[in-house]
Amino acid sequence: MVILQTLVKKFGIWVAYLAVLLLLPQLFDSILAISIYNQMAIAIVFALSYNMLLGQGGMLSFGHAVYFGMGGFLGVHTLLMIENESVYFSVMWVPFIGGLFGLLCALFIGSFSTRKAGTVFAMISLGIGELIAASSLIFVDFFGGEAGISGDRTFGPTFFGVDFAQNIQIYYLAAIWTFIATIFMYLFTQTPAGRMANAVRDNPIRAEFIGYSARRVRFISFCAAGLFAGVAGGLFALNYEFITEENLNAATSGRVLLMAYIGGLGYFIGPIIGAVLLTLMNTLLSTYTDLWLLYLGILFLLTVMFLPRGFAGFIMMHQVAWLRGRLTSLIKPYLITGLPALVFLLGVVTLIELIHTEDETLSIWGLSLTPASVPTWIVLIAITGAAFYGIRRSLPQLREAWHAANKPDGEGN
Amino acid sequence: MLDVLIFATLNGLVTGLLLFMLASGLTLIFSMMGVLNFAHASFYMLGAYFAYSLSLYFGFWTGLIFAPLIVGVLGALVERYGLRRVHQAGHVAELVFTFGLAFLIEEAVQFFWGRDTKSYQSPDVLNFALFTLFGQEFSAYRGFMIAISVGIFIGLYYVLTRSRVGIIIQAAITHPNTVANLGHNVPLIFMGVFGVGTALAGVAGVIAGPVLTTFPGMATVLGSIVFVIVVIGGLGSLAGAFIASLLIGLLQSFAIASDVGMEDLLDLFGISFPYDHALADLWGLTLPQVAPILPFLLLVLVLIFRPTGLMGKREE
Amino acid sequence: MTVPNITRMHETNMTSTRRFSLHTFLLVALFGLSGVAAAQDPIKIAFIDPLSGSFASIGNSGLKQLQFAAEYFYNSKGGVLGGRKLEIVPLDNKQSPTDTQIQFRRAVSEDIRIIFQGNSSAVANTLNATISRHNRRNPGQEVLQINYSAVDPILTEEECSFWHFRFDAHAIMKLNTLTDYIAMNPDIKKVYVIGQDYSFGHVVADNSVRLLKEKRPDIEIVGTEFHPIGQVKDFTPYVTKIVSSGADAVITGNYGADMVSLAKSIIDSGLNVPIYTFYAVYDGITATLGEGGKDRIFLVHNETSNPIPTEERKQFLRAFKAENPNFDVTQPRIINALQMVVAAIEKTKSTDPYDIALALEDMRFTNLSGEEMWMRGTDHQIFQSLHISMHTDEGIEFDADNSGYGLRTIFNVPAEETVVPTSCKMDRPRR
Amino acid sequence: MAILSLKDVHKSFGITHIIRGVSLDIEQGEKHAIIGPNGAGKSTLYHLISGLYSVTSGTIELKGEEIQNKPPYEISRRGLARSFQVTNIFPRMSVFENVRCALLWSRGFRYSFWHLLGRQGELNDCAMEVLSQIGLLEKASFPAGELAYAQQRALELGITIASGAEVILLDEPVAGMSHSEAENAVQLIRQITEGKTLVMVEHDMNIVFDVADRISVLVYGEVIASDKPAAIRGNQRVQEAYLGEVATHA
Repeated sequence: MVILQTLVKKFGIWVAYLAVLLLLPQLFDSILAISIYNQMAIAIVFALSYNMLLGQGGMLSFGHAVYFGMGGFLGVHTLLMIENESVYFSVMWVPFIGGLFGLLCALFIGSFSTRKAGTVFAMISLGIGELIAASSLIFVDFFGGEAGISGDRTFGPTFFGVDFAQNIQIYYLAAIWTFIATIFMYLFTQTPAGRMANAVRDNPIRAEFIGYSARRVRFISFCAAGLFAGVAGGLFALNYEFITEENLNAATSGRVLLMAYIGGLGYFIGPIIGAVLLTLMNTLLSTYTDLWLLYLGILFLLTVMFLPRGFAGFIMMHQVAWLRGRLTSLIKPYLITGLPALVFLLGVVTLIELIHTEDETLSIWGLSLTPASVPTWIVLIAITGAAFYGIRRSLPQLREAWHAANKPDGEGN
Repeated sequence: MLDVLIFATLNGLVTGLLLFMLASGLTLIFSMMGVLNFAHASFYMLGAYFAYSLSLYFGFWTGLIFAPLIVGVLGALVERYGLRRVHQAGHVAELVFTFGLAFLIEEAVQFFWGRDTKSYQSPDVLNFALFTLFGQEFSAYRGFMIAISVGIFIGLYYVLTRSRVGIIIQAAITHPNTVANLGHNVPLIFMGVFGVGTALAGVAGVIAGPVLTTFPGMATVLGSIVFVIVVIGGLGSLAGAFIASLLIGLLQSFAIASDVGMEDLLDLFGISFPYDHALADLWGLTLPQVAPILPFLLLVLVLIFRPTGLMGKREE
Repeated sequence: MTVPNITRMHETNMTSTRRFSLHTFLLVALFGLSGVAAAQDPIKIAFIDPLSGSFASIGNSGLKQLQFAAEYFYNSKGGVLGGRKLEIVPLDNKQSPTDTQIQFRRAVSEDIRIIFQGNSSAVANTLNATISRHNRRNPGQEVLQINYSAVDPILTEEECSFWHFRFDAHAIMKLNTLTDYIAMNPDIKKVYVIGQDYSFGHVVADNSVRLLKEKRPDIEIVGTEFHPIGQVKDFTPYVTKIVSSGADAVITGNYGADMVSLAKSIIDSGLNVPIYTFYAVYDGITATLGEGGKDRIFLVHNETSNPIPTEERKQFLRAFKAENPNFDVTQPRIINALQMVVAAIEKTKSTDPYDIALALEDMRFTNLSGEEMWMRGTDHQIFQSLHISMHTDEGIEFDADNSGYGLRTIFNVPAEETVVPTSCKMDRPRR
Repeated sequence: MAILSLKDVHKSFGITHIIRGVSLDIEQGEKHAIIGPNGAGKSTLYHLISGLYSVTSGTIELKGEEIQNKPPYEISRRGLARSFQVTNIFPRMSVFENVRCALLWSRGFRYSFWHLLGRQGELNDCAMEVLSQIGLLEKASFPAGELAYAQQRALELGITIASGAEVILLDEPVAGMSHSEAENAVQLIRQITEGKTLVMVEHDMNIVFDVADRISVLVYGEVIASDKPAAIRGNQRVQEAYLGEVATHA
């Protein structure tokens, strides 16, 4: 019995994770749903690998897409090699190949870029990123110019009759790879190298006085991050069967930064949240409105300003209150502030869309508005303003309740 | 050949000085607050767009004066309500914040002004050839650009060396920590410097808009280059920024002007490669082809071999 | 339960297609059901092009034209196949190959079988490859690619596919016309070629050099230059080279900001030579070039612009302008493509891509300008007369960007003379 | 022989000469205190010994091997640990992790990414032991950054001694503590440096004379005296150079 409990404690979360990954297609199985799952799987691995740099190791990189892209390019080249039978193994190993290549690049670039963290590292990563992206357009043989290179994943030996022609098959493969990658990235945080990465992030000087070279520690996390970014790239190659310059340029590097940051740096689950969130925004929100990038930008800035630890951090914030059994006391104040906040949000979005639309009627939240009519504007602005006032009024109470909930009982600081 | 040399120099000068107008603001901001402002080029873009809108109604010159002011105020507001908030979270958070800001501003510009290129024209007063050399005109407007940039540089130099605020800023550049103990209203100075820095970027945008075309991508084209300059010049060193700006400007225009390529280089060593070679692309490279990415190569090399930059004192 | 829902939403008008496609998406995602085709269901056409991000202006104006044409020719006149409306489903690909494939999968799960796409040959190539794979792996679910402006010759040469139809003349055809026109001008002795450093840029450079050698051996190519896409801040250094090369004509395949900046720098430097190009018009470019570019920028394109040959096309243009004051009909080929596809549907009384494809092959169709177009069966390349037009403000009835400036056609090449051989070996699906 | 010995060590920043030829021998197991007025160069001396600064000239030997100008991590691996004047811990990690990281190298884990720390029972027990020594057992899972000042100082000590180094440099271990806190701190220091070589910089003379069995006086970068506490008390030069002023303080 006790053993069972400990087992559940130890592995329950992982079993649940695997179950979710494998059961998603049972939930929604449309072609679109599957393609979204595939994106999520790739994004999760990529974002987690980025978190190894910034979250665990304190290295802000503006060029992480390089290792993702490199892994992807070699992945597609592997597909081509399998196709013209210069190598013979199942395509299910492509992510592994991609990972190795990502690691290789990281070994080379990390050897000089990890000397310092902070601004210097960030700038080097930026420069390297630009260089690789630029040369990818110049060296057509390997990168295929702006059209990129494309292959076909249905060649090579089948895996128990599975030829990976259908995206659903790829998804199950991706799910397994994602699961494995996640486990290994988690285990890495539990090793001396992983822990010292945190130590170096917190206080490089002190780390040197307990026997560790900060540079070596950074180098190791950097390589690990490159490896898993490469795995993600390999998954990309399998899913899309092509890859282009855009997958290793600054935009992709920026996107993964957004994912990791919005999700929550430093918390292992954070990047997973971020990856899922941004994938959904990219596929769903862009259907709602062509302003989705604007909203993404706003969301990101707000996160940086008000939730420096991201969504995961926001959840973890409540740990203390929960441990002290006072979480329930927060529900009411949250509602009091939350409702006007929601109204305010909807109001602002409506206004933005109203300004933006070119049609004579704007259909939003099931109601249709006419940009031409002045009353519409007045009402909207009034509502939004009122909501804002409501927030301002109720915020102090929330703060109070928060302190009350987190105040340590008895002595302490 | 001579004509090419002369014009390459002139072009390099124009670009270099323009870049310096951005780099100087960026350096000031960094020196004071230790923030590398990723969104700096975005303020440059805002400058161009505001000037465009103003020029539609009040003409170019009004834009030249007011657009930078608007941008400066915006910058100050960003510092006051955005950066200051993120400050305690550390430099990485600040860098990420400005990164997000750049992202947001680009989207905002597309939201308010639309995505197509704007026909922002230089004033008719300056639509004549300053001088013609070897059949190529050097437009008065470019001369005007040089004049403005130099003017700004002198003004900046004067303020920094003569005025009281300038002295404080100087102190901040060399001893960032001491300023706080000087008993000046440091937050206010920060806000001011950020405002002025962004306003400088605004000026650059106003005068660059008509020649370099005003479109939503203009920030990204310039953005990382300015970064490169500040880092190469040495974080927090105005002189360094100045040298680096001219260096990059000239480097690029000369690289483009030149016609040498990998082959010529290899010929020097008497090496030659078949064109069906796997690396044929590499042997085929020409300097003009790679000119725009040379700065990044320079950046990486400098950071590896001299992380403090050409004239920088401190690394972080 | 959800079925009445669907039918109700089918009545929604064009303006809310975004919302519509979202609802369908939710249905599809949540219940994995794709609308079961009933007699009165609309015929859905996906428009996959950049609708957000920096290339969005071109995508959006293309969308406006397609939507308007669908309304103007069919929906307002009771639809096709006896009452089925055309419905344009806009899918934003941000001009990224990756997002293109994502949107392609969405189109498939919304059971859309016809895809319009035009911007960027890179996107067109990946979409072409994706569709070929998809159609091979999912017989019965085939999808048709209607390429209305990606001009990379490869799409109708080595990479040609039974499921891909191009309604624009490809780069080499256009260059043929362009060089014909240059060759006619005895004053041109030295030509300078500059382009973006990617496949289209290189195609333009290589072929213009080759063709000029054939047509005017006396013309000297005084320089061929490549620069990275969207990386160049200031083109003046390049112009300096052009000047010192003594060129008296410039050929470039640049588009977007690179085109504007290049033209501006040339104008500023007082270098008074003609610029022969492809994409120096509309979406703010015409307005930006304005007076400076007058009578010196020459474009090659299909469909004559001012003077407009037929009254019906004038009516169409006026009607479009009336409804979209801020847009122009920048790509008549979109309308041609739509009309020919519908013609094929009506002819075969079927919306099955395979039937449509067969009907399109070797179809001859008279367009709004009253000229006959021919879709060659062997490589699915359209052939129609090509034209050279000049950027000017004289004799402009239909201007661009409401700037008073526009294109005046000054040179025509009849369709039969534009025909070029193809190396396409198409493998045709058997049914 | 001396476990730690400095021979004519000089350090100057530009033109300013901070350490002007310090020679010092510290025997195995001795409790050595370095005192001196502010700006005498005590901290600089520590930075030189522990490898944060490089010496301008002279040699520093640890257990007979020269260690001057070696990076801090090499010196630390050779068995010399130090604490800092300003608290210097890993704020975002738990108290337990702080100590465990300090243990890693000496336990031979090096840069391993194949050991799972959760499985290293003996390592974790050891970390817990250290925690109980410094009295932070019940705070084990607390983020180090949120401890009270005195507790952070204690953790600082814990990190310093965890590696089991024979030579321990403490830089003003009780600075900024209340009297009672200082009392406990001293007790703690006594007990955890049992049988080890301790070098200590401290301003509180009571503590110095209480703990140290040998004292060196550093004035303007030079050691003007190095002797038993009693002798130091009697020393004339020290009197005028230093203790006089301190006496007024005390």
